[in-house]
Amino acid sequence: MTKKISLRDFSMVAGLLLIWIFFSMVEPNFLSSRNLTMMAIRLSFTAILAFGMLLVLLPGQIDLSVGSGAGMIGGITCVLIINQGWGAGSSMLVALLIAIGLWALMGALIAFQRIPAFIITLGGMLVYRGLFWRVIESKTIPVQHGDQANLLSMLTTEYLSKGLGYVLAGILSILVLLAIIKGNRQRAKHGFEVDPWHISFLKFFIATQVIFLFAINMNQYQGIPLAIIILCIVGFLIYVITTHTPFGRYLYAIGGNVEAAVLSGVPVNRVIIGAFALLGAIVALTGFMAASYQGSSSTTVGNLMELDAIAACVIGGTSLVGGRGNVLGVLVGSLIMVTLLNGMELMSINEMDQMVARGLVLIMAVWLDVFLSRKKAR
Amino acid sequence: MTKKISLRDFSMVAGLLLIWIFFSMVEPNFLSSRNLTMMAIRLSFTAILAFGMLLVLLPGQIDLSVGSGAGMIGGITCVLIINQGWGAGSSMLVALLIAIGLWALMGALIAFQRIPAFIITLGGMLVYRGLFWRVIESKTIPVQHGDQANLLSMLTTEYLSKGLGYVLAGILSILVLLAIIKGNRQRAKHGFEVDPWHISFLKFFIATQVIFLFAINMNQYQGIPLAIIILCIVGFLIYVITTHTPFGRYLYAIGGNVEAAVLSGVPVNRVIIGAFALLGAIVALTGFMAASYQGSSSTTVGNLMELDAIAACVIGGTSLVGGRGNVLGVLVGSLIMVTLLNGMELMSINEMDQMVARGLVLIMAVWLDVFLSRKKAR
Amino acid sequence: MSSSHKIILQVDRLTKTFPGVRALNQVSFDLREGEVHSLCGENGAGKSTLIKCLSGIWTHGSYDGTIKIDGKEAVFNGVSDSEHAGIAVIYQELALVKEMTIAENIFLGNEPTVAGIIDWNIVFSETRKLLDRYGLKLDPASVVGDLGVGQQQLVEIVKALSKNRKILLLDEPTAALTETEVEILLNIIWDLRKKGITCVYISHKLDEVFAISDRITILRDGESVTTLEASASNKHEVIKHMVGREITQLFPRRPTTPGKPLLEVTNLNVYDDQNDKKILHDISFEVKAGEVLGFGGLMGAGRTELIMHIFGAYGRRMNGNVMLNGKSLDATTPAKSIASGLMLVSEDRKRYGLILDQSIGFNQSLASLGSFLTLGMFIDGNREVKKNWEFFKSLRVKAPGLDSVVGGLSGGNQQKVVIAKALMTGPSVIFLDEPTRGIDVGAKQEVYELMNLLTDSGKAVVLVSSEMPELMGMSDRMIILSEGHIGGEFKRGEAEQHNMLEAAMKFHGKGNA
Amino acid sequence: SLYRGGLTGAPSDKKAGAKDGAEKGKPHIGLSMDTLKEARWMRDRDIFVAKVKELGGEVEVLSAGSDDMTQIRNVTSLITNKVDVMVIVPHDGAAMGKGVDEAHKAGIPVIAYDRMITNCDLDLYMSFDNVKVGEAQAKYLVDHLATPGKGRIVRIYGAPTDNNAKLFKEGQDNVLKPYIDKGDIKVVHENWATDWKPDKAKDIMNAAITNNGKEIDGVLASNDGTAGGAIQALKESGMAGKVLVTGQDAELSACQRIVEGSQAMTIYKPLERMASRAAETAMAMAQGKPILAKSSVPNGKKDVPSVLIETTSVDKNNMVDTVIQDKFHVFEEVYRNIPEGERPRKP
Ligand SMILES: Nc1ncnc2c1ncn2[C@@H]1O[C@H](COP(=O)(O)OP(=O)(O)OP(=O)(O)O)[C@@H](O)[C@H]1O
Ligand SMILES: Nc1ncnc2c1ncn2[C@@H]1O[C@H](COP(=O)(O)OP(=O)(O)OP(=O)(O)O)[C@@H](O)[C@H]1O
Ligand SMILES: [Mg+2]
Ligand SMILES: [Mg+2]
Repeated sequence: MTKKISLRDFSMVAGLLLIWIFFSMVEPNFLSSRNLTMMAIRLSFTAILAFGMLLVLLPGQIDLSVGSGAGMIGGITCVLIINQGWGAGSSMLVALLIAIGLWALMGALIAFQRIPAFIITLGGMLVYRGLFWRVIESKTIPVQHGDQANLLSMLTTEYLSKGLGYVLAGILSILVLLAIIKGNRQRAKHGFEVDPWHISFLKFFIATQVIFLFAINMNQYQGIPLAIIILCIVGFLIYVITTHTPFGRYLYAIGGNVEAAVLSGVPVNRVIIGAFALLGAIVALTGFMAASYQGSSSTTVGNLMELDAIAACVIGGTSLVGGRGNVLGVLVGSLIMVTLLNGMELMSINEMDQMVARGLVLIMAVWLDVFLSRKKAR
Repeated sequence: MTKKISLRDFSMVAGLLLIWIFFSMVEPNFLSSRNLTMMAIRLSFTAILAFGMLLVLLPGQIDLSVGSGAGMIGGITCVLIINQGWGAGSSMLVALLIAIGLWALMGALIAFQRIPAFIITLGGMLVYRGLFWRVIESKTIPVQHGDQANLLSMLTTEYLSKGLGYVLAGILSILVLLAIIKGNRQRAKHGFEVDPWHISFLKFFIATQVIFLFAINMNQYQGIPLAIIILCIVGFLIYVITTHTPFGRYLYAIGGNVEAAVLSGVPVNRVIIGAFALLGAIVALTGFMAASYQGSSSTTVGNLMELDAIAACVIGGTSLVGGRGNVLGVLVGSLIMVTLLNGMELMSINEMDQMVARGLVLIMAVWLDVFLSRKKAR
Repeated sequence: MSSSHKIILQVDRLTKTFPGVRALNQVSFDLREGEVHSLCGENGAGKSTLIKCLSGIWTHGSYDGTIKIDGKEAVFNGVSDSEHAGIAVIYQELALVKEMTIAENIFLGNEPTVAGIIDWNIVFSETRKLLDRYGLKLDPASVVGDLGVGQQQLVEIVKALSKNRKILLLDEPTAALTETEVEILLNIIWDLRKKGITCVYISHKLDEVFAISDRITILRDGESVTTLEASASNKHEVIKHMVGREITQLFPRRPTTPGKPLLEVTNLNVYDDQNDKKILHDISFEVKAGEVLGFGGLMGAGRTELIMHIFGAYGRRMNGNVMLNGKSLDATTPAKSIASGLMLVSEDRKRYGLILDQSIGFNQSLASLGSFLTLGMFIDGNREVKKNWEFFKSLRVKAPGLDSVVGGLSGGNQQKVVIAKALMTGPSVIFLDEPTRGIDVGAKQEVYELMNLLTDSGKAVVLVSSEMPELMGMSDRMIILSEGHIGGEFKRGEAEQHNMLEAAMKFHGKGNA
Repeated sequence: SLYRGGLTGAPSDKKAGAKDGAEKGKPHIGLSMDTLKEARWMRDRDIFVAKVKELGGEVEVLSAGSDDMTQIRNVTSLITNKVDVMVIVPHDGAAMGKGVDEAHKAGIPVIAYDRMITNCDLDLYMSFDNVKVGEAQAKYLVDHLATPGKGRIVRIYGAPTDNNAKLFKEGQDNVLKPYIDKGDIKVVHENWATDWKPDKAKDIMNAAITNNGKEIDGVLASNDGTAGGAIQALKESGMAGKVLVTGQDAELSACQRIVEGSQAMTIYKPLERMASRAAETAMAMAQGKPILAKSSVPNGKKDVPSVLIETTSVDKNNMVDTVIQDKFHVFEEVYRNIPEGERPRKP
């Protein structure tokens, strides 16, 4: 009844630590709070998109269009703000609705018409890229007028004030405490074993430790980045959705055995459309953040992002045939990817070698995964 | 024993005809023998690569690395010829062996280590591209020294003399005749029904008709391109392999149900490695032809070729989960893709709209496929 | 007996056609409240199709005729509609998600939520209660894929029962169960019946049918032939209606005098690396030409593992020796075994036997393509088709032709295709693992007759079966496995069922160290 | 040198076979472009097409999506459609020689636009000099450092797969080398921006700042896109405006940054002038009129008659006199984020 940490999860984290140790040795600035902040911001939209990808990988689907889709959505937003003079909020809302609509449509084609997701989204990739370039007329459209920061541009450039950072860390710690106490009470009520108090305390202690260490470190530079808060919120939501709602369980059930899911009364079509619609919202968010990160929308935004997202999921233990994967794994996978890119950048490694390194790491990670999962019982 | 033409096959061909009629109406030069020759050359390496992709799609695998792989192999060949001063033949042989070795290696990782092909080949795509750019040092390396045509440069630029073209067409017709007669004899020997003679004659007549029409048309420009001869040979080989050898049967069996295949004595691992090794050879051939077509190897060779190959297979009715697909379908799929690109270019449709159109055609074609296969019994 | 004669479900002239097949033709039957009503019929008679119409898998409008529940016409547009109408189904194919826990599976599609959030505590505690209630000693948090087939089947039944429905449809629930598990199931059904729940029960095992049913409806070729009161009928009558002819002898074994030993196994010890345990301990036996050797035992005794290992498809050999036709056979792959004259028909034909999307011809010749080669590498299509036809006809496969897709055949006919594939490799020893599972009386007869033909022609058959009568009826000699050990060996006619059960229990609890 | 139409074939004969719908004698020009993925090229296209129309010809445009093989195919299509003159903006000048050969086989003269096509019998070359562009960028940077000729700089090159990026670098190297050798200028960080991606440029800049803190005096970015990415990183570290950043192309957003102060300069290429000049030349060739080319540039096979057009370094001080004067951008757009009172006088 207790979830054990598997050898596999452990080895991924170990791999991540090794990478960190390596880079901090060859690049003294790697562990500087500035670089950690930069990595945190980079991580935020990589991981968010990977979370979205998880939602469709779980039921055995895939989406190759997220990269060009994110580019297009960012482009639409920038065009509305700069060329049409709309407010940032309303522009983002409209773009968000467009994204949800498009992805729900793709989901519907996949669910009702049974067109393989690979094809729909490959087509989508081409279509969105074409539309994207038309929308921005191949220009570079900034996210804001001059220096007037707006909601869009703030997504990746804003930091919480140091005080607020600590307050937030405090609140989070208290929430953890409450959750542990409530969880134990509930379990006791239903007659399940309850953790002894020192285990509960240990859990609380470690969680608080991590939270405050992070806050302190970020505050040494400019504070906790807003982007990380967004990442935490999205991550938490996706975690709750995948593990604590029927919708989430259905994602796993469909990926594990569609027929069984149908026979159990799972509304397979609606779930798949829902997963794609949610992914659409996440694509929009990623598009906003990517534009904000670059400070503008230009034709290359979103290039190859789909591959990064899929790679992050797979490195994090998500199965491409569905039914296996979780938020934490994907987070670790994204972190490995981002660390690798950041570290190589600090070392000024050239593009070709970066590509080779990324390819090899992807293969090695999955090889390790396969090797370790084979060891344990199937 | 007679294979009926399915509604699906028919509708694909009908779709192709519609596209042809459309383009020949809006673009009078579309049916000029010059343009048909150009399309034939272009078709040759698109279809050859798609045939290779078919070999791995049938047993339920995929290969995302063929594009950058073809680029790399072409690059290696050009570097050997130009920078190392090797002969074209020996350079191509070495590059071919490298390709077969690399693809067999990927096949081995997929078969023995059970790493999903999607991941191995995604990694391969990055690794090969990185290596490619290193090999050619991001420069443009021509396929030949000055004007001295060599084996490599001739692949797509050479034409058969008109006389030779007709002789070949004649030989082919005789072969068709012999095949029909021999087939009927064999069938009669085993006591099966034999086609009445007027059906046999009709078959022969139509085949000859097509062969000579093609030869006459090509001869109006510069003759039958060598590239088309290569396509015919490769296509014929792949056709025989997939339909008339145990190896080919095993590809279908593995794609349909691996476990049943294993218990039926199918050497699954060896078959998968074999399929990848064959694909490797085809990738090399494609790499040669692409370099020859462009006249040089430069960093962009092979870009997105994997997607074109997969799209051609899928439009031609190949299933992405394996077990379904055939050479003729893939040929039609490639022809649709090539026609579309060529026609849109003649109409000077811009880059963005071309992308949108390609995406939509891909989706529509598969939609139609799915729709028609659903109509017939499942 | 609680059967009031109130009719709660009525099927009126139901007709369902698939392209080329009329699976149901004007079928009518009714269900009385609180009865156990069995459906019998040969493979392909339409039983599963009928269940699928009742459960909403085939939606309203995809068939003709009417279904009435409590007198009102039922319009099912999906599984959830039939669930709302009070129908729960246990399907022939397992409907469980293997990666999920028992608790998650039981509540799949039915999760208790508070404000949209699943209350896992309720899920797990309710599951524990359910498992306790039906006497299953399983942990709600164990992953379903780790359970044996029988346990999975029971989980599935508990899942259906968890929904508190008034009509329960069971499609061959016991096909994969051991005798003790069957016992548990029949008791559960008996209990439900007392509580007024109505059951529709499908099984090819007529003993069970008579043990449990109030009434029996017989389907043949998609038509409802008749409905009998169980108490006023007997097996022979049911069989006669099912096949349309008398079957005189259930197990027509024609023993022959055994010849020289074809397969000799000595001291086999096998280890399963994936599950990290030793599966087979010191197994030795031999099979002679013209002999049928039966393997019996409880589910999980290691029979399938034994033959799969010899065939080269399972486990790692620690020591031991296998001789085939006097030559040492150290098969590491099925391909090698087949080449040396050994063949296996597996117990799960859909999973291990057939390429469902391909044609009959494709499947039949798949294992023997090497014998149709010309020029050493090309398949001679004419020879292949000719040979395929021979076997297609001699096994009397019911299908339009060799080009028919195997996935559309009924279970019995699929089984024949698998057997045809095995025979086409020309084996001298053939392993049949549960060859009659899920196939009807008529088809069973044909399989038995085939075994006779094989032994007549000097081949050896190894038969693995969980059905005691079949094992005793068809084997010349029987070996009972118990937890991976040989628990006992019996000659034909020497053994009583209880001796064999004793042998099967011999190593219980001390086996897998 | 003098170029005479009909030198390599007989374009005037070909008119008879010109595309259907074209009146007899109406010159038919083919324009094969590298890509339309950048606004700059859309602009080139628009000016060119408008000018040819004005002169009574018609144009067929194809763009290759930055892919050499696609561009070869495009050239082939244009030949099929029987254009009289072909203008090519090669994605890769070394790879397009084959396209020129093919065109010549069909008797169509070829003008290389913006980038040289090497190792072939090219008819005319029209360009801004890319090496000169690199030189101008580096020279501006060196001259405007706090202590001119001395400082710590970051170099962001373009796409390593783009031949032009190498030419820009070559020009920059020509200027920087003596300073670097003397040790006056130190390159503290350098890398190539994949596919000219601004966000990649930002990552490079971020790494540079991480490793060197605020001790960076200048950023030699090869175009306005990468400059934008670098400035985004500088802005977030509070360094924008304090560090010199170069650029190229005079994109609208870059011009805005220049007048706002976060970017120092850009290279302005008078597209209007070059594109309409190219259109006029192509029309003249199609009609078999003689062409006068003042200079010539070797392409590995011959000295190609060339028309080279001057580029200008643009910064805050000459924005109005160049970019706005030429109507390349509109005054209001460029100064959009500058309060009315602080804007210079509108011309
Ligand atoms: N989805 C389907 N598509 C086409 N034909 C089908 C389909 N399902 C069933 N059939 C056909 O309908 C007939 C009845 O099949 P059904 O599965 O109902 O038989 P059954 O009585 O359950 O047999 P068994 O005892 O083997 O399970 C068979 O001929 C079968 O081939
Ligand atoms: N998928 C699962 N498999 C096994 N046990 C589970 C699963 N989901 C929840 N449980 C167990 O059910 C009980 C209640 O779950 P609940 O999610 O409320 O507790 P929790 O401690 O908050 O778990 P979580 O780690 O998901 O936050 C816990 O004992 C939990 O371990
Ligand atoms: Mg059935
Ligand atoms: Mg068994």
